[in-house]
Amino acid sequence: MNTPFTRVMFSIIRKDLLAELRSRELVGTMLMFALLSVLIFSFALELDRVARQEAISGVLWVTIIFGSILGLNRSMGMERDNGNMDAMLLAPISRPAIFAGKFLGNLLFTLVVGLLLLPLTTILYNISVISGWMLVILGLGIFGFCVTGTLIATMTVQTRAREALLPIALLPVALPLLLAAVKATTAILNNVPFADWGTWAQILLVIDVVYLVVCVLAFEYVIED
Amino acid sequence: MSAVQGLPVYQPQEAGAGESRTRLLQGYSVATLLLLTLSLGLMLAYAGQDVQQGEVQRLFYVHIASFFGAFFSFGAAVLAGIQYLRTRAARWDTLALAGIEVGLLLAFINLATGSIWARPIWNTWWTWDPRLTSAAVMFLTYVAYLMLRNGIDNPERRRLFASIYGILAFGTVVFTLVIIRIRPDTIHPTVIATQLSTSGSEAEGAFEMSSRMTQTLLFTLAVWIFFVTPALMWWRIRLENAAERLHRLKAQYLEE
Amino acid sequence: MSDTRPIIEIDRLVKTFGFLPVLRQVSLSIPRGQFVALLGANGSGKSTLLRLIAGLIKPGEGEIRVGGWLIPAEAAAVRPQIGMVSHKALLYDNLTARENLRFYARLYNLPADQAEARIQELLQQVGLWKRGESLVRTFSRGMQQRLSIARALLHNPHVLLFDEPHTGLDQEAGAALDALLQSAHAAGHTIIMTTHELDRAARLAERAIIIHRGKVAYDAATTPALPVLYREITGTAPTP
Amino acid sequence: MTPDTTAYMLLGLIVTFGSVGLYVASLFYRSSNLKQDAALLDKLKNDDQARA
Repeated sequence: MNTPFTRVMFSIIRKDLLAELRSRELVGTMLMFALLSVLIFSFALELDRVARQEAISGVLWVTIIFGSILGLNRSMGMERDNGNMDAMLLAPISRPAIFAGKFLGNLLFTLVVGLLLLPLTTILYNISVISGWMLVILGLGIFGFCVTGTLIATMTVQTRAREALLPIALLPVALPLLLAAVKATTAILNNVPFADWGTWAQILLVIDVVYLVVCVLAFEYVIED
Repeated sequence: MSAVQGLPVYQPQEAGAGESRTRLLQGYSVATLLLLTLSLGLMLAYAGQDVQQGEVQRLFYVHIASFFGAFFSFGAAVLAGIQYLRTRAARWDTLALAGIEVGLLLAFINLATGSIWARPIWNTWWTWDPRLTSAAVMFLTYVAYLMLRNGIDNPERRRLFASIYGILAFGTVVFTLVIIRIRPDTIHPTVIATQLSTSGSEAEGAFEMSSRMTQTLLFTLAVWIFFVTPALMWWRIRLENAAERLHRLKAQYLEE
Repeated sequence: MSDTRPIIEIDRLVKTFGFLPVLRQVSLSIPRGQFVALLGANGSGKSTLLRLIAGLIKPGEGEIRVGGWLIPAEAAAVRPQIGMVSHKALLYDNLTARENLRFYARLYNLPADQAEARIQELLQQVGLWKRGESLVRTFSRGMQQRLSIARALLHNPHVLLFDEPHTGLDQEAGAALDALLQSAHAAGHTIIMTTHELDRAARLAERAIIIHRGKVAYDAATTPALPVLYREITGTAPTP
Repeated sequence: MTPDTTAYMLLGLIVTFGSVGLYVASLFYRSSNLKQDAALLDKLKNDDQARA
């Protein structure tokens, strides 16, 4: 499959991966933040075993979300700082392909952080959080968050406040996702049967699809000058 | 001064048209004031007192009406945002801005009356109930909209981004409406019959509505949705138009 | 395609930012292969004009045609024809010179085998063949600018737009850039360059256009007397 | 037994109509600021004409 769309999309992903391998700026900071966040939560909440069981899904998602905000700012800032976004817009390529490339890059980095976070919390909190369903929910939640995040970060890097504005603009919009993801995660950790929490997974899926459509449509507008 | 596409050149309105529009707005505002007073009268004197909750139950009419007022003005902002993206006419963005500012006011009234009602009934000003939380987040989303607007200097870009964010932000409004269905553990009462939720059993502070109460509610809803909200938005739009006109004059002056 | 038709035709172009008119009724016609220096004070609208021609921003009113295609409606047909160098590098700091060029080669859909040869050729042309594997962040400003030019030339566009390419360059790097510009001009490219340096403009370009307060205030062949003319028209010295 | 919650009702009404009132006041305030600015602009223009 090598259409102009996929060519551009994979070029952008490859470029982001390559730059990341060179500098390790993005995943490095995100991981460091995630580690610190998990540690600080465990100190601050003084969690005993029962409390941990209850709080862990919230800790997990808050960490992922703030970590990914760090990454999103970096990733979109990279395109703005040296005017690379202009260079991409000058090229004869489709705008949705640019969105797809940047989005999938962000998704990949956040997934890496999310996946590394699972064994980390398993060890630090002494609760096994790794399971098949867990990975599915993690994927769905991060997917939706990165879709909206890529769109909104593209906007906020063009404002005066830049980095500071991304969490303010993004968190409220992502709240429905966060709620569904946390609910599903808590249910999984408490070994609730799928029939009882499956709705949450469906809701996540629906929100993902809706956000994907809206964000792809809106992206063309936010990159024009 | 040449005509510039996309930005309608300011032409001083023909005195007659402008004046008659002003008079219409003034009449509308007076009608709004009268109807608002009437609805207040109905609320206090016509609708009976709730036996379990006492006088505070009367806040419920304003509480519901302001939510739906906010719903409609935020909804207007979504439609205006879509229209702006299609036509790039600044007036649509002005409509969206007015809708969101007025919507914020109404959402604030909704939160405040809810909180004041909750104090005697739930014995707390605030509780982290899903519906309350999502209503609060809805409010904050639109505050974020204003912050995003303020952060962008280029007017075209500001209108563009604001339109898109205004559309995205409506997600939280929908979320607040549907959350009682997907989170049956809310303690927020569902009084309106159309809300076919099963959550009534868990709700604390629910009450039976008499027919007088229903009439009062419908009247108050109509007044807030069709009068208070549009009147405020209309004034806000006029203010924004005046500000734009002044900006234009300033720009022209600096030109010369 | 007939060579007699001007490559760039601009007709009564108007652009405003908010209520501030940046360009008012600018009309220009640039024939194929011409080297044009676009002069004017900061905020006179010359960079905006360049970005409009590149299709990066949309015109308010009036028409821009490049090679007969209307911008922005038919921008897709124009994009392969345009290469741009701005005062920002438009390069990724954490990629090597070669990787940067490879990335843009893919965006412009150059076949992989041709791309490698082309990249090699360009790196030689801009004098960076030894630094092909170094990260761009280790480059000096002058080297970045040269690589930026290689990037703009990659897909062999006919029209080259330069926005203040000499900013931040020392004398030596500036001279190297001049040589590059001259060879591109000799190779038949149409070049439009904004600059503050009138002497340089007079030396390199065939034609000078002075934009003053959003209008074309002067448009003629370059002469050594350009600095004097410039002062007369704008009432200011041409310092950046 | 009906509790006496009149005070809360009054508080709610005050907050409701108070915030609507404040909003209307802010509209007036902003528009009067605009009028001042417009007057200043007119004055500047007239001064310029006088000087010319």
